[in-house]
Amino acid sequence: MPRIVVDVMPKPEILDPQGKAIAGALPRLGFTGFSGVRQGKRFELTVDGEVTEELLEQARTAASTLLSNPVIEDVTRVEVLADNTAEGEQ
Amino acid sequence: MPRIVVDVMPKPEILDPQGKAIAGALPRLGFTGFSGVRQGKRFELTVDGEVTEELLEQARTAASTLLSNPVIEDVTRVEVLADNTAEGEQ
Amino acid sequence: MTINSSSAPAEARKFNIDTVAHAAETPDVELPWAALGLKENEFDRVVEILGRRPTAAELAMYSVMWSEHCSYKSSKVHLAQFGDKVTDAMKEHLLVGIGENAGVVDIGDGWAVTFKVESHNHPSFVEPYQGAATGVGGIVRDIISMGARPVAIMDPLRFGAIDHPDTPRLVHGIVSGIGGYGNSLGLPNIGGEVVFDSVYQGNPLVNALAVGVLRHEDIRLANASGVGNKVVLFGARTGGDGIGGASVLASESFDADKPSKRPAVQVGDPFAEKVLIECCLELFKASVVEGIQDLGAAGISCATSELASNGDGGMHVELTDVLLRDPSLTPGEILMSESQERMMAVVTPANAAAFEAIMDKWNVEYSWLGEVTDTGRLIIEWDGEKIVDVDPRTVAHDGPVYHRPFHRPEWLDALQENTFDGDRLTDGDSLRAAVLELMSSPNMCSKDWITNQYDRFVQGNTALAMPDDAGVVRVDEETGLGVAISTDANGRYSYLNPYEGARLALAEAYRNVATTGAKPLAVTDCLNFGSPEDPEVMWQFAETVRGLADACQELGVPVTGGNVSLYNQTGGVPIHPTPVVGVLGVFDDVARRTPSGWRDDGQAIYLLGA
Amino acid sequence: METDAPFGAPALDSVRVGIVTFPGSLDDRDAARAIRLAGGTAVPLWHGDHDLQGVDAVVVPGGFSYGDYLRAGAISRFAPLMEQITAAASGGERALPVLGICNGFQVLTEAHLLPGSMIKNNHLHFLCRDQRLRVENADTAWTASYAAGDEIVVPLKNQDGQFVADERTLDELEGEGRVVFRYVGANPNGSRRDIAGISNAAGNVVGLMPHPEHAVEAGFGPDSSAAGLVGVRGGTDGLGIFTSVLKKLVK
Ligand SMILES: Nc1ncnc2c1ncn2[C@@H]1O[C@H](COP(=O)(O)OP(=O)(O)O)[C@@H](O)[C@H]1O
Repeated sequence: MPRIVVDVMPKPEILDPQGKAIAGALPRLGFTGFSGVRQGKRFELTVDGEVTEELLEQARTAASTLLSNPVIEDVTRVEVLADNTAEGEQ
Repeated sequence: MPRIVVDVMPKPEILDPQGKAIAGALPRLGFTGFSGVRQGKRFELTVDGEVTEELLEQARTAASTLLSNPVIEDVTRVEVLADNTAEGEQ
Repeated sequence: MTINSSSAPAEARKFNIDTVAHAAETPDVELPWAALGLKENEFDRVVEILGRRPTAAELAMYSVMWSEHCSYKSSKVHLAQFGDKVTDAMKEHLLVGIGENAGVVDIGDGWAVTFKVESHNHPSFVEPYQGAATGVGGIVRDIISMGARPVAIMDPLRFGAIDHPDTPRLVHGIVSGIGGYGNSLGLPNIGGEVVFDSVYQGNPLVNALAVGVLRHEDIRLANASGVGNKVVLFGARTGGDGIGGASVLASESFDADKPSKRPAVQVGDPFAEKVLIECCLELFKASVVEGIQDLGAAGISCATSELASNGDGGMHVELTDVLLRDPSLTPGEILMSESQERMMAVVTPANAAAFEAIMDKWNVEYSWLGEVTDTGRLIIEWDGEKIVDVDPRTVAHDGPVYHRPFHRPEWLDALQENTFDGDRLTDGDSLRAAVLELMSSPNMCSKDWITNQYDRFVQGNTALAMPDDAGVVRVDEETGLGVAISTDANGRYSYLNPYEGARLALAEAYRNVATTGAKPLAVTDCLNFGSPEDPEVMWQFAETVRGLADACQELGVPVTGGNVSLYNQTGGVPIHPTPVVGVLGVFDDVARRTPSGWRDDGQAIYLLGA
Repeated sequence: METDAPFGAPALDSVRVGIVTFPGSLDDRDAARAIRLAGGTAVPLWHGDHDLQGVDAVVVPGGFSYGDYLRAGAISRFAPLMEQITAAASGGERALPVLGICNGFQVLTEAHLLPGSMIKNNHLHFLCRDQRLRVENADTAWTASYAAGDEIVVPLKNQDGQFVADERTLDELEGEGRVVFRYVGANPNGSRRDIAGISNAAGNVVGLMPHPEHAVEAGFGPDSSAAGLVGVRGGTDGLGIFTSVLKKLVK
């Protein structure tokens, strides 16, 4: 079944305590190549039939009203995942 | 600066209480076109210089050891975001 | 939301079903009984009981219900002492004794309390956060199913060495799991224990105690009586949770789509459980359930067979009506699933509409599965075809009972003789060093780095919690009537002498309750041990039970319920015998409780006792 | 703190304060108890109803209204009753006094009755402890029993308690005196400018993360009080929040 993916990230100017904790832990574990980490959320909405433009619009509205809080977060992406496999699956 | 994105999703066979709570709320808010929701995490790792294959490998290892809990989660994606804009930004 | 049938597409649910008739016709089919944990003699016994080979679904039921965890097959013969050594005087305050989901104690004024401690050790080692969280969830459902409102939890914990590389994963995961679930349920955490000892390295102990309060008339028991009454499953949907390795049962589905993987770990949903609590309390208040049972280990297998055998003895269930989260589950897997946050109830047809209205108010999903019969059989059908036809008692109560051999370990004498023979500390410097060493021990230092992650205020009735030796909660706001509870255990004492260790654990918990000013009334216990197949461990177990039962008799407090956790060992090395003993006492007014510790300057200090 | 009305004056218990219950509310009965101990009448309100039952004020209590897995308060803000509350709270002169405690505060920010938001504590843990606060503004509907600068000790218990807002909003809150409570001593969660509670411009809507309703009854409160020594769990510094609104409404 097709899915719509919604990505939500903390606003750049808002401190992200989880991202910060991870950024602190990485070098201790020997991962030294990264200068910063942000942790956001990824939602996958399953669609029962076909993804219409109207449904995509619903997803956009849900993303900006329910799935994110504009005071602290940005919706960075609302997009259809065409097939059944996770995108970029390893 | 280039970023590497890591997506982590709850394993399909594992209960996802977060997704379930959202799936329950959507129809009450008038979003009726979705049959299921899964909530996962999205990490953005900032890279100071160039993204080398070695760094990408570091990111993959970090993804499967620190950023995800392999007992209940899958890493669904580790990929370079080339430019400075969020992918698919609206 | 009214859902009476599964939303799964019909075609995905067609399995090549192993029916009762098919089993009778094909006696020689190979069954994976060993992979499901049954011993050969146990499997033979099942065949003997049924007079034919079991169906795949029956095999699933017997294998989970006859497991050590559900059947107490190694411990039963010893635990009988808790009943045998009880006098009538000790039973004076007992409204419900051992054998039900939890014991119920009369505390006066028409009020009763129910409490019980249980283990979730192994799941917490595999996945610390979720293991500990679902441990809290499970014990709380036991309390709800007695008809009570849960009012507090406690968490006796044992970890390996504090400086072992795996310990942080376990400590942080387990503590946040207990906090994450308990805090979200609105249950104050009023005490517990934290002990670090390398003997628990591969086998941390996560015991969870819950206490609930109810009026006498609200007591509910897990039985299905009243022929024609309806059986309903409500709460979360059933998924593959906790089946894990037991997915060998997938072999019963020959032509279905390849089943998805079966998770061995369960993920808790505290919000679903909080809603379940409120919705059950509303059901009790409206008197619309006749019997109720929580679903824990062994899920629907346990709930149906226990409800049926504790009641009029018969039940008829249509399994395709179970609401599923994963439509690829086979009937056997549905019967074994340990999905959390589910309950099963028995409701009269006249109350069905009232039941549905309460479910709808709380937005809880439910499905009517069948009804109580007088056939003496538990019949389970799949799409109208009979896949289980058993006497429910043989599943729930007549499991195997083992008199496992035991003997006193030979090394014990040497251990007991190995007493401290160092220098006596006489001068200031050596005393100072000794005190500092003691103070810096993780077992002696303050535990508030853990307890500060738990809500102790919620519900507004906590009269004592950390750092006091017992937790105290008020039950009746008008009169101040309330209870005190303490849990204690000392694995090192029990290792040296399991009989005395058990007595000391009880004495300590009893003292901790008594010193708050409460009158001790009842006992619950969680017996954490190594493998019962090791005669030395079995001896430790036998001695522990004997010691605890004797000490209960001497102090005049009955054991009302508890839990046994065996196989806590890695390789050949078992944990120290760790009998966690919880004592509950009553106050007529919690305002009179006495906190531990010295509070004000100028008070006199007395040392009492031996 | 006097809770008995003087002879001839209308009694405090004529003031009806609604306590909202969401499916995952936890401190709703505690908030109701606090209203009763302060002398008022608590009225249970169900999130799914459309009727405020004519209450004179509303408390949105603590808990995990919808599990809060997404964001605390994110789903509950859409409850039918919240629409009523939002409308009544914005009603100018005769606006409904509304207090949000902990999760209730989070709900009020999600509903845009109060600015800013709460994110995870900077140490990422749930933290439960006695917390000292300074009452910065004693002119709101919920703080009039105190004097500005008074200190109180009430329990704090949460995981997502770090108050954040952009600098402009923070400056605005400070400038307009809308910082109502501030943490005293070590900041327990990283909240911007040590802010523990704020109000809307009119002062009828107040939200705070710590729990005054758990410091209203001697024997069941925090172990300390800003006023000095107390008995075991004897702190009752939070009671003034509830008497404030009752006294204001009875006048
Ligand atoms: N895991 C825990 N959960 C809740 N409370 C705990 C836990 N561990 C310890 N406590 C509480 O912390 C306090 C101090 O514990 P502890 O140091 O073991 O005390 P003591 O040595 O006096 O028994 C007690 O109130 C105890 O109930």
